[in-house]
Amino acid sequence: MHFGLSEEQTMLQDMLRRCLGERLDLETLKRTAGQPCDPDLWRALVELGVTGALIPEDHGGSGLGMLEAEVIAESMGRSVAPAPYLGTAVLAPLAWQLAGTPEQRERHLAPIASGEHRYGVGLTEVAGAPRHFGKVTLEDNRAWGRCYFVLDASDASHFLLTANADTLVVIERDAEGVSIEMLNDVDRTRGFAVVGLERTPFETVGESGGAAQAIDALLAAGRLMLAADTFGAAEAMLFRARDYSMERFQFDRPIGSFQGVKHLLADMVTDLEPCRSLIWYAAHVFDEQPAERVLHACHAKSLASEIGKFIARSSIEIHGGMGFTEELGLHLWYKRIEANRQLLGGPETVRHAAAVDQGWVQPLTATAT
Amino acid sequence: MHFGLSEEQTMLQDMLRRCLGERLDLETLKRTAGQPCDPDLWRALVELGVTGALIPEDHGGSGLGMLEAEVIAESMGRSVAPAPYLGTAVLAPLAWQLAGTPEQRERHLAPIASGEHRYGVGLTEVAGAPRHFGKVTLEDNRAWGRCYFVLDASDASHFLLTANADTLVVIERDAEGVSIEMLNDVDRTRGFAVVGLERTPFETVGESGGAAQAIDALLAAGRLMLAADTFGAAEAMLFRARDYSMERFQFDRPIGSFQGVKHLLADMVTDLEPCRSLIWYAAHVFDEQPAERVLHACHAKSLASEIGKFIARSSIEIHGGMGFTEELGLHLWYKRIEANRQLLGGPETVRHAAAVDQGWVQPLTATAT
Amino acid sequence: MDLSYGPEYDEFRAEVREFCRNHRPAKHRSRGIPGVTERPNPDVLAWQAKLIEHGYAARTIPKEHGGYGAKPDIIESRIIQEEFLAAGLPLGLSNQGISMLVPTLLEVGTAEQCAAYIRPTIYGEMIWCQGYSEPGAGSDLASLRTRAELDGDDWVINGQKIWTSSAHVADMCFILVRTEPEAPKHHGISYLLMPMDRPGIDIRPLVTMTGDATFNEVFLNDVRIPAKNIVGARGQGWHVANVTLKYERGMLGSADQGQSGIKGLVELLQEETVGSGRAMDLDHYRDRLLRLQGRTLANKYHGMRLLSQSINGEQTGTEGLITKLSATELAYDIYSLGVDVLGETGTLYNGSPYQAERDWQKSLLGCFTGIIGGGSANIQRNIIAERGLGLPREPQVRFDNGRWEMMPSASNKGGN
Amino acid sequence: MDLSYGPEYDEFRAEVREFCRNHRPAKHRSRGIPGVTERPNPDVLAWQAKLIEHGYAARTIPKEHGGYGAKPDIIESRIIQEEFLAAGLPLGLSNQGISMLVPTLLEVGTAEQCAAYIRPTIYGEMIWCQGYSEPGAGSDLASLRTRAELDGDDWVINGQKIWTSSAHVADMCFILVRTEPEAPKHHGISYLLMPMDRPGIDIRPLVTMTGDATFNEVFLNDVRIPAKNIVGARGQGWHVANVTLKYERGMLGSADQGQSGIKGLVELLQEETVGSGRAMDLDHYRDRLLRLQGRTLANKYHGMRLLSQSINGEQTGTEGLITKLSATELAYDIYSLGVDVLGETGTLYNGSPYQAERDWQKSLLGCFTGIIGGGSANIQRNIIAERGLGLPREPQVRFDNGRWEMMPSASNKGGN
Repeated sequence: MHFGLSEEQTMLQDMLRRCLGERLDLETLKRTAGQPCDPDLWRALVELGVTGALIPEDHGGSGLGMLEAEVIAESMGRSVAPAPYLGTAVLAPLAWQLAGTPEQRERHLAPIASGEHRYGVGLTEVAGAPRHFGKVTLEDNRAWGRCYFVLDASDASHFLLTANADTLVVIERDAEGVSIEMLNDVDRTRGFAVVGLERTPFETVGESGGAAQAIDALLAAGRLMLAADTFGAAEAMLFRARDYSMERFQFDRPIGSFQGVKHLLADMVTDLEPCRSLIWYAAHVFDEQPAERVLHACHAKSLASEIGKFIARSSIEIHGGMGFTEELGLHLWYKRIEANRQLLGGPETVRHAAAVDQGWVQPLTATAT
Repeated sequence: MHFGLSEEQTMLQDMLRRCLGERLDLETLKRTAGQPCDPDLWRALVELGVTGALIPEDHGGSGLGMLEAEVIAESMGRSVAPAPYLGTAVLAPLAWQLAGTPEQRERHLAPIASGEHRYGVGLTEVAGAPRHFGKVTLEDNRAWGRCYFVLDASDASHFLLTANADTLVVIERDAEGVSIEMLNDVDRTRGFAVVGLERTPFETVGESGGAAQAIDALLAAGRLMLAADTFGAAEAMLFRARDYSMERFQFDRPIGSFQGVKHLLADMVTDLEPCRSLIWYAAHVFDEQPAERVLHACHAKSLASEIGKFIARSSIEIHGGMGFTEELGLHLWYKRIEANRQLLGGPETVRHAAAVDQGWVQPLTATAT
Repeated sequence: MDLSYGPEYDEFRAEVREFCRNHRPAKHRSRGIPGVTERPNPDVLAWQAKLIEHGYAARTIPKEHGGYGAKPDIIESRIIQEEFLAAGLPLGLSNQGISMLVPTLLEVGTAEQCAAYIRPTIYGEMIWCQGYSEPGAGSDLASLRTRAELDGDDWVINGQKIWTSSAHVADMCFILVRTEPEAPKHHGISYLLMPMDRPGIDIRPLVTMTGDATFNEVFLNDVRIPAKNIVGARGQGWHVANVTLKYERGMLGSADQGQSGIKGLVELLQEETVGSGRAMDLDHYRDRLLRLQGRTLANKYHGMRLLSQSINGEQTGTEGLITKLSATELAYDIYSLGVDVLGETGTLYNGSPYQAERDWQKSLLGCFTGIIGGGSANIQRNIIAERGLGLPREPQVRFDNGRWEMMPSASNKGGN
Repeated sequence: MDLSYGPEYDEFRAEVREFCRNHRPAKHRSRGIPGVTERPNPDVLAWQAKLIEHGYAARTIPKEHGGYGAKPDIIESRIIQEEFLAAGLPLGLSNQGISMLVPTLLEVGTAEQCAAYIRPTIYGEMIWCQGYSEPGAGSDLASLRTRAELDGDDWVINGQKIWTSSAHVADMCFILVRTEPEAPKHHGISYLLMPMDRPGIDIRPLVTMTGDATFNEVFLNDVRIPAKNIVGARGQGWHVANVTLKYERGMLGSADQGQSGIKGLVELLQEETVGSGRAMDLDHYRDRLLRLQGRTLANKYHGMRLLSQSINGEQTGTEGLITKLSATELAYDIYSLGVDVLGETGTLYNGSPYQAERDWQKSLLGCFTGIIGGGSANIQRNIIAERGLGLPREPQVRFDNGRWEMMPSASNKGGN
């Protein structure tokens, strides 16, 4: 029995932490906030095999599993890395493998592994988000409509979108009738957009109407990766607060020697560690027990969002005034955690999805606006 | 402008605290838990005018208002007094005054003020309680059915019950077909019962079908009084924890000098004081702005229940192991707070009622079981 | 319980209402807060002068210093606020000079200082900033290190201040400096008045997580100011500062903020669609809203209780110490619900396309100023527990080189 | 990630399963916990003997002391648990003698002590109670005052113990007493073995808020026991006790409790009617249930992670310290929801008419034993912060007559 990361997975983690740590010092992060992904960083990640992790070896990847993807996502969050990891390296490869034809996999997976193709992904139609639902309709081999909150959109070469909740389509960025409106979100490390389509040619992933199960899996994968990203960011914030509480003296003693701060830090780590175990387990069953995917991804997202918010807020509070200046840069982690909380369904929404998955209640029926 | 208790109200408070404090030492409370009200205590309370507080002077009472009733309820909670205050001294007088005819008031109020009549009150049909709803039906001047969770039932001479949600009836304890089954509840200081009726003669309070508004007001009054009772009990528990934290030494210092305990006490009082203000205000508008009654009574009940639970639990925790022995008797306060939380609607139920009152949602329709 | 102000104030209220009907300031207003993030423009100055003339600003400042010279009366002040708010008229200027420096000068300043500074300050012509916090002196303000030495007729100031909110627009700074380095830390501090145009003052904006720069760092390098610019005696600065700190606590954490937050949430939950219904129809969102409404109402009535205590000259106990902690937590929870209800849209920010009308995310970020500013939550809890509940003070110990030592303080008393 | 125990354990599991199929204890069981609230009856003793014979109890206790003598193997122990639970069979006896005293004797006891006590203890014939806590020594256990003096060949014990859970059924007590009153507090304690039939022992039941008397107070008045009944050296009792405290932490706050609580809540929410629908259809109750389910799952997998660490001989860091805090809070929240969903029925108790099948209210009251027993939450937080996160230790100060003083301790170190 072994619960946790293997030696290889730990090596992958170390490698990524080193790579991201070297490239993403605070100054760089502050400078690049709000800009598209840095091409150098992306090249380095591609070289480390990040984009090929979930792609089989015969398509140019390394054939790893969801736990490795989790390790990568956690490292991304830990360094608040400005990179379109989720869309390109997780959701797109999964989509082609879960719903694509052999010919499509042959044609589309290798360019992802090599870093040539980058995917923005839009799942809002099925993610249960209030206010704006994307709706894409397909007619005469052309697509019309809008998709809101397309993730990792800023440098995408392709967009992977849901249509009618049971079909996945891929659209090239330069295709006819594509309009992209970038959104200004609180987390400036990744790019979200509203993608509009008008008479736009598309390619269906697999069969039209045949992707409902794949979409469920994509949503679960996305939620799980966001949980891991939040976890990594929260862990970083916890340990920054711990370190600061030992360095910062007030009243002639480190503030971490006051029980007020000490017990808060204890509560933070008491929340964090079981959450790590849950996320690992959720990644494990994603591959090994597909029937458990949705339940565990939803719970991982919910728990990580709740404790992430608590830890992010508490870390800033422990840092006192400096915590909410741009100087220390803590806000980058805080904002990433806040944004992850909302993406692909806030805590109440994913918990509702977990209840639906267990047959406790009916799904909320979504109506497009 | 004066927000708070008047001099007379403060005197009333002092008087009650003294009377209850003298009669209800810890030994007495422990000995009498689970027994009907002590007749000596009741006589003393009647002599202090507790039963006549809300009854007009020309019916033998002192014609006071809801803020005085609040002061009394708070004192009852503070001393976890085993007395049928709510049913006899608040709900029954209000019912006769809000819905009764002049002749009925003439006949029924004086015996309440004098302590001769004691009322058990059953409002579960309208209180939104799950699982068991009372249902009383009236036919040919006789009543049939059952009412669950009749408050202050153990020594009652009369029962005031709702029927069809729009009628109030009064039943004499010795009337034909009355059965009383005492319940064993966690708080043993007051008596709850299931009252069964079969072909039982009754007296309608006012007109049949004409008491819907009065019932709303009774429910609001009951909730407000339970909030006050919880508040008094919680305040007592907070100050016992404060005192204990200064006396109890561990590691050669009073435990109250550790921030862990100190900050918990600070959080307890930070919750408690605004709750006091809310309860006072709710009592004030009950008489002065009837349109605001329901909203404020519901919020008072909800907030007092939530902070009461937090304070009760924290006080026991601060007392360490002794906190959960019978020796210190803290459990009597804890259990009273727990029971009040559930009576006449738990926190979620009363908050829902507040939302209905503001027109935000529809009421849950109750079905009898 | 009597929630009216009494008939004796009816006339005064009528008078204020009359003023509000007949007067209106010039429309030219900007987005900044005059006297805090920008200098008041001529329209603001004219409105301020008119308010002082009628006694609706600087009401209790003596006439000799340019004020209206009325007796302090909390109810009158409250009525002015209520009527101006109801009429949608801006109240008089509110900045640290007016709310903190002026009361301090009136209490402990010299006649000369009062004469020189009060009038221009209340008229909005002289803007002040507060030089208290330092990078190493936050919660433990008395450990400040910026020092001033007398050199002939001048104080020479060296050091660094932080969180100086209006430094970039200010004419003057009331500043705490260490003048007696040998004295115990609370006894070596003096309170000086420093013109901001002196050489050696370097102001750098401090950007917060909202992206705004309302705060500054102020670097002081051999800044010379006249020796007479001291308020109170040498080494008495801590006591002088406490006169103003008292006023600052009243400014933060107003219970009213919650009311508009709840109103906003009610609208949001009624308008937002989740699935096929309104967010208001989902019990979990609505139940959170109702919990927040309950706390907001409690804080509102608690504010009335405190007002009543002030009016009636009653001593405020524990109940007065808790408002800041209570209000800042509440604001954080209110804005968090707003963001949650919006789902992904809740991440949008700063006028993004598709954003909700109200910037809930930015309001949430803004909460940290309240949570941390004016004393961290843990400092508040200490005050509540020690002053309010009478618990023992913290031991005065020092952690040095991995070992604990007793502070060489003469009075390591734990009582109050 | 490999959640299987590996094929090498298949045979062992088959063997245990086979045993479970073929054996069943006599049905005569009572409501108490054998060896804790009552003495084991003959059926329990017979079952225990059978389990030891097959190696399913006292598995790793050496053969010479009556055990089965197997090598410690966590997976084997786990498999035994799993199979017995699945088959609905009772596991071997679990009491403080078996879980705490026996490991201590094996580690630091004399050959004679091991020979005298281990065999009857594991067979359930000798019941032990733990004499640690005192009225004045709870969190600060080392401040205990019960003292023992050598008088000829006897220890003479005087003092009072509290929270002694099986004192009324016990044959023996492992007790901490102060034997060197002059030594620093951790160095003056000894660990003795006291027969409970000696004159001068007075046991009084301590009733808790649930109404049960599982605990006792034990008064000791000139109780004489043989001098040889000491484990470890004089003054080494604190270290000897820490051997057993280590085992106690593992006993409390099992992560599994939550699983059955969640199952009960799911049934409750599906069965209870609120208004015209099920409680499960009300988002606020259901959302609370889901939050609790998430935490419960996290604790469950966290338990697997810790198990895996033990199996693989990995050092457990912070993650091992948090389980108690996490599990006790969770249990409290789970039972609170059960009570809330029941509304007024939630107040019913102890088999009242109309009560729900499960006694949620009593379970809730029972949580306090877990919350407070075995170290208060604040003590747990200190341990997590200091040992887990490396934060400085508390200063060793003393509050005396309203003043703080440094403890005359030689090592007031704050580091770890």
